[in-house]
Amino acid sequence: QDVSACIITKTDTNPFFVKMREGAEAKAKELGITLNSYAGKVDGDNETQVAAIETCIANGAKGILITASSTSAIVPVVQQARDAGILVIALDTPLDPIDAADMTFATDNFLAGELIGKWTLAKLGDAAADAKIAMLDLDVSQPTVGVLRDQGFLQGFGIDLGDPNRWGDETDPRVVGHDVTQGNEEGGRKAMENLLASDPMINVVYTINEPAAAGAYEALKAIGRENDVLIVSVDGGCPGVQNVADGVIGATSQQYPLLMASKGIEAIAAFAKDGTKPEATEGKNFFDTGVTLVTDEPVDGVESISVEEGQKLCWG
Amino acid sequence: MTTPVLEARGLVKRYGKVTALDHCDFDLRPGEILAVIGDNGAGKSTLIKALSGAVIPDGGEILLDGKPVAFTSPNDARAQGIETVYQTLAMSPALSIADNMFMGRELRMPGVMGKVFRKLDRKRMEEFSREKLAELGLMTIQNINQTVETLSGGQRQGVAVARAAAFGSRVVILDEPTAALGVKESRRVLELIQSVRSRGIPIILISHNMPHVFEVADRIHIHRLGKRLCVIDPKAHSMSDAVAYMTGAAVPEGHLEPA
Amino acid sequence: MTTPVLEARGLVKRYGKVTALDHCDFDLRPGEILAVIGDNGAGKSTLIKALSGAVIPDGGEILLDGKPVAFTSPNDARAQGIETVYQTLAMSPALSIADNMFMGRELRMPGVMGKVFRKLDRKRMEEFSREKLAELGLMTIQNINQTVETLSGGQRQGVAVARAAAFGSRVVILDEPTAALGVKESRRVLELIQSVRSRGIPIILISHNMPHVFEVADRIHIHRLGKRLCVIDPKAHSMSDAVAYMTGAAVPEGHLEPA
Amino acid sequence: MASSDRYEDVVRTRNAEKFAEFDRGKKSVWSRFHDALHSTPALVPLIVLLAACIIFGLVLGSKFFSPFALTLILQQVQIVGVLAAAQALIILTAGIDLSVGAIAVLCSVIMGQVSFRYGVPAGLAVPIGLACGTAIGAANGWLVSRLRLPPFIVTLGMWQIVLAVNYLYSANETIRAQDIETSAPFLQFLGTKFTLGGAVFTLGVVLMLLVVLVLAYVLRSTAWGRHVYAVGDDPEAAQLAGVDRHKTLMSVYMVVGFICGLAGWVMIGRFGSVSPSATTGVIGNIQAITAVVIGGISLFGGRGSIVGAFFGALIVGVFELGLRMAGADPQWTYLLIGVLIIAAVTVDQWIRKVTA
Amino acid sequence: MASSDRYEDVVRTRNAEKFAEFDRGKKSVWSRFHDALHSTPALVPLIVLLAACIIFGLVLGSKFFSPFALTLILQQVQIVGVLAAAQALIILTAGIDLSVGAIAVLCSVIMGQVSFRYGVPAGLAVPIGLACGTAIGAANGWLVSRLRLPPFIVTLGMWQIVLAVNYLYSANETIRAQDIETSAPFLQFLGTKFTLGGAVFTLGVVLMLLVVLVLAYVLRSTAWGRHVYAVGDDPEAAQLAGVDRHKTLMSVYMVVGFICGLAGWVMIGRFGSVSPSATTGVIGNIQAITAVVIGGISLFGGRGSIVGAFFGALIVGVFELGLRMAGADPQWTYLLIGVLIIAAVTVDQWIRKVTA
Ligand SMILES: Nc1ncnc2c1ncn2[C@@H]1O[C@H](COP(=O)(O)OP(=O)(O)OP(=O)(O)O)[C@@H](O)[C@H]1O
Ligand SMILES: Nc1ncnc2c1ncn2[C@@H]1O[C@H](COP(=O)(O)OP(=O)(O)OP(=O)(O)O)[C@@H](O)[C@H]1O
Ligand SMILES: O[C@@H]1[C@H](O)[C@H](O)CO[C@H]1O
Ligand SMILES: [Mg+2]
Ligand SMILES: [Mg+2]
Repeated sequence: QDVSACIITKTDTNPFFVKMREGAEAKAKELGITLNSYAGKVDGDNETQVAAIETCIANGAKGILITASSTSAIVPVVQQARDAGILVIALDTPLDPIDAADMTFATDNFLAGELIGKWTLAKLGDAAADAKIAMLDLDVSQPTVGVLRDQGFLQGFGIDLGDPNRWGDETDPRVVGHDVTQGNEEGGRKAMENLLASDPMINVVYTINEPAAAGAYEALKAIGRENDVLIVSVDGGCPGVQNVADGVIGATSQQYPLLMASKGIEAIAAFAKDGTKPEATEGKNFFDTGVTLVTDEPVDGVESISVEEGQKLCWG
Repeated sequence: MTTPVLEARGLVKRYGKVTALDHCDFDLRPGEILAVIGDNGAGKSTLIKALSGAVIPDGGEILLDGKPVAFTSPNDARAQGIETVYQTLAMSPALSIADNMFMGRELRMPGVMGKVFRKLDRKRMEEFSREKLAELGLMTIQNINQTVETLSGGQRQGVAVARAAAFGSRVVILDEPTAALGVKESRRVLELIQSVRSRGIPIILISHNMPHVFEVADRIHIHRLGKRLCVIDPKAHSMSDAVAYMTGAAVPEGHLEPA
Repeated sequence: MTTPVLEARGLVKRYGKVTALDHCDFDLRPGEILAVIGDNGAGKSTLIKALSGAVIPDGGEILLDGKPVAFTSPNDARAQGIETVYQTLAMSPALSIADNMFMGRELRMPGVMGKVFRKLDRKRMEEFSREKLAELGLMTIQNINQTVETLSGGQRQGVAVARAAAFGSRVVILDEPTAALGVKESRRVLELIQSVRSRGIPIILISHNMPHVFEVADRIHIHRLGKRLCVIDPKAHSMSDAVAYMTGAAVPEGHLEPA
Repeated sequence: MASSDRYEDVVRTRNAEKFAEFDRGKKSVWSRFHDALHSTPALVPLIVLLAACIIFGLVLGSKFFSPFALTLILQQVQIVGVLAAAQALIILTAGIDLSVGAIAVLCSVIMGQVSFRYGVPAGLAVPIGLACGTAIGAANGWLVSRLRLPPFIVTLGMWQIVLAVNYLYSANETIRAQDIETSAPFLQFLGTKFTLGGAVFTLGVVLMLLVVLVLAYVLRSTAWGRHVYAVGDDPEAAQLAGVDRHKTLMSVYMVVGFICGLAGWVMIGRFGSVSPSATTGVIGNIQAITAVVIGGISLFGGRGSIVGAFFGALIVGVFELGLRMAGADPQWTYLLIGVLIIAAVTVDQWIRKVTA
Repeated sequence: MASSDRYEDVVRTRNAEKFAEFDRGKKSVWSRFHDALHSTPALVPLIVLLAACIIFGLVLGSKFFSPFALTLILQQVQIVGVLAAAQALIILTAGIDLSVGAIAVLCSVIMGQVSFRYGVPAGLAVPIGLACGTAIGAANGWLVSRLRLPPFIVTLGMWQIVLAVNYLYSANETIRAQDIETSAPFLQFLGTKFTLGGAVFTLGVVLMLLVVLVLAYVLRSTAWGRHVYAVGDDPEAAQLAGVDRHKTLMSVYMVVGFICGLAGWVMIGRFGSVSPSATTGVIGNIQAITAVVIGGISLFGGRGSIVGAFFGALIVGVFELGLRMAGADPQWTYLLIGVLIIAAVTVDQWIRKVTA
């Protein structure tokens, strides 16, 4: 019989989600599932995601894949869907509480940040003690992914976090400042310029994702400092990995959205067939799709793969 | 001499480089019809705007029944019973005739509907409006719920005049009330002015129509270059004199009244 | 009989429930001053709006020099040399007097500045405007760069009349051009009308001022309830007759002209 | 000819004049329809709304006309519907309010934090939230009316201020639905469901309808309503005619702040939780303005009806749900909604024109 | 007294009348300042701008007045500056354009994709992008002028349409700066740097200044400019006075589309890359409107100068950079900018009032 499913992403303007959706569509086609896709209007848009889940219920979907914009605010409507007999799988971002969804296929975003933090620390060596760090975050509303990566990076670098649920309350003088980028080149450039204006000697730049990193690079290039500043990022999209190869980015934490999506669709197919639900990774309460550091300058104590390997695994 | 109802001393109003009122004096006596005449741009409208609170003068003082007043808005003047028809008419184009007639003093339904729910009594307001317009001979208004923006120039002016005449209790000020009106409608306005006076209410009438001014006015205030040039008695002067004074073709001999 | 310059047959214009023009006819002969009189709301303004392209009639036809025309905008009529002063004056309040005078037919600088850079010749436009206003006796305008919104009611009307008289080449239409004007300024407008006629240009004059109408008009079109009631010769009829006809107090005997 | 002709005497005697009455004879259906459109401008968006429903019904079949789907529309528009009512009031005064969405979110955060951080009972937290909304509205009103600043700029600044205060005050923390349910259920009061003929309604939907109906009554049938229109139509004229511009504007902005507070309460009912990053704070203003303008209220003030704004919100809601149910891809949905917004207003203009 | 009095004869003879001239005597500095403010309304936002610079200079010291910081402001406002010039034109006609940012982003995407997907030389790709911008502007103009739809709604719909087309057409793919540099460097032409007295400028900044100056000239000194003001002031009156409303509006919207295309080109110069998800697509409209309104142009049309809009953009730029340099964190910066927007307009109103 007809099996239909939904995929709901935070936005569909970020290539990350576009690829995730494409992965899900390909898998759905292969398994003969009708897939409807929905997305929030902006990052953090909980309202549209609620409306999307309601629509999926009305349409009689069998399963829902969701990257939640608001991990706890979405919970009541997810419950409503599960009550209606729908399998709900969280992708990329765990819900709060994590068992509000039937299963989670995700990157550990804190870990993603921690990897680049540790790498940067090792790379700088003694210079780490008087590093000047710029933190280029996502948005003033501090969505969870942004906070997790930011705080993961600082933890990896050995900086005291203060409240780990928000950025901006650190007291370590090595953090020059935070600014927001909306996760694109435009925001990346402006945020970098702003932080350079308050301290031109910045030498480490953490970025929420690779487009923001590319923007930051342009700002540094404009003042001729592109070669003596270390930029690190998260995502592992193909343009981003190419930027690691070109020396724009020092290292990036790669995630695997296509894997999340195809696993999710498979789980829905299985559930539609005989009601089986997917299992979590051993020892964790979610299915970890993994995160890997990509760099051509590996350091001791941090596992990483080369750019060449990264390009084989990249999405987009 | 009785105290004037409304009096102004040394009013000044400047607009950038233009001096619209230049130490202007003014007196309105109880129960009289005072005409104000003068060239275009002489400052007549500015004068009555100052008297009715629509413009705050830069200098000088205004006295009502001999007591200094300082109006900061037309509402202040209205609260004192001074009702004005401005040259620009002051209508809300998108609202109906009745809405405009009763703007700011709407009638509410009797009983609970009016007291608790503050519901307007449209029927009474419409009837009243229709009656007042009929008095002015504005029969051509086909629909009392027409919005004011759909009225002809003259019809619009008729509504404004009817409003002021119906509600003025202490002073009624009319700035060129018949400018856009037809022969019949102008006539009716003159009758209306006289009937308002017969209720004991003094009237300030600005007009460029000399025959009308000389027909109804008790005294004529001649305005020139932002100030009162003189006040004349229409029975003692001809229209030619008045026109000559106001255009500067002649100078009034002596001072007819303290100007 | 010569062909009329401007002619209308059976014009109809409805606004919702209101019929503003009800199969109205109209003729303007070469070189004449034709007055149009009628009660407020009779449909005079609507008639001239239809003739000048500002309103598209629901029915009937308009002929210019005997040839049917269909104006879809005032610009079409203007292109044919028909210049109109609307009752609402049609000014841009935030622009200066000179800008308004030349709206739509601005003068450009001579030479490269004008041809390539299309630069306006402000000096020439200002001088021309000042001159035209002085002709009307509007000396009280202190600053030719004043915006129109800061002018007094009469000054504003003066600017509109000066504009039409200066640029009309085939027909000049004036809708109550002296309504807000003073005695002197009105007089000047009448002189101006006569001087326009002496250039051979026919004029349509809407006015409620009977003495003025009878003084300058060659023929008088009496409008009543949305149509032409009759056309009278001011030399053969008294003002009382005209007023009686237009208000419905009397009925014109026979048909004076095919109406 | 002579000026001595006492022509005015003709009109001194009053003739029996009759009112030119419009004919009350038989009317065609078309002209009745005409008249109805003239006296009730909100009919136009209603027609567009019905047409949209019919088209989606034809395309999607019974799925769209199920009680579930139809109540879903009401559920989904309840926040925008309330905000649109508030926005309509402001737009009638020729203003615009960019801060409505942000005020709603901040009020919901205040209601939540006051209960949870300071332990105030929910029955008191809600009025405190509403009072804060009213106060912010008063600030907007004072800047617009007393300092005569353009409403666009005042509310643009207020939008940013309110949103930042919202993030700072809440420390970006969401209060979870489960926690509210156990310790302060009254905050979720407007989420209470009841069934009526197979369809499920919530008190939030009822509140939205109430807000719209009360405002419609007040605007039509009270002096205050007439003053709102007059101030929006021509503020100078209104003031000359004796309307207290300041009082009218202040009251409008305060009522709007209060209604935004209600919208915040509705949000808690709908989402269960209190989230400072709710998108309503960011795009609620544009959504509300869209609804208002589709509903036929002029951005230049003084013209239109609040019921139209409500239909405007429903039109957008129907389009969004219909397209989503039809499975359109999100970007195609945005594109089509863009097209439909323009189309809806084109139809509206066209109906007004042919019936003018 | 008698109506037979031939009183009009008095004015038949013309007396020598003198113009009431305003006195040309010595003027105080204050009254000269007065006159200057009256004849040049853009002076008011300029004063606010200078005041802001001085305050930040005092607080931040030489850091703020360094060539680096000052050129940074120009760099950062170049996109908003160009969009604000476009927006100002529309707002002068009493319209509003919500699609400016989206058009700019789409044009940059078209320039990029046309070069990279179809291999068209960059020298041709740029004009193609500009032509697309002009065409979208023409569509807006036609809907506004011919169908007489409200500009807000037309451009709201167009905003969504253009943004969706932008994502669909680009498949959300970014073209990297490095790739453009190697295969189509002309796309980055406006990013070309040159130094002038220690400060670094780009051709993009020069283009922004040119756009503003050309528009300022055209609006002030050509017939078209006067028509734009007249149409915005009172469209009915303008039409009655002989202005071709349709032609004026169409040309305005097309010029605006073209300028948005230029803004798209400026974006490539500034960011190096071509990215469909640039924030300008989403908030460029509000940023441009903010600049215009801070610059003293009335949202009701017909009043204000384009140079003011440019100063408005600079005011926001100075505030943003100054606050960041002073070390305010992003959320506080966001809040303070809200406060400063209101404050800037309050000062503006106050100067206008005391000099009225
Ligand atoms: N708001 C304003 N700004 C600048 N100047 C103004 C303003 N209002 C009036 N003026 C000027 O003040 C002078 C007097 O204007 P006012 O309207 O009082 O004249 P008036 O005597 O009523 O003329 P009219 O008979 O034409 O109505 C005029 O020169 C006019 O240009
Ligand atoms: N836009 C409109 N909408 C509805 N009705 C209108 C409109 N314009 C005019 N009317 C109506 O048409 C009729 C004729 O109006 P018109 O302006 O032509 O009269 P008029 O003869 O010029 O009067 P006046 O001497 O007062 O200027 C009036 O009853 C008026 O209410
Ligand atoms: O994980 C995704 C992507 O990394 C994106 O770059 C930002 O949003 C996050 O949710
Ligand atoms: Mg006057
Ligand atoms: Mg008329």
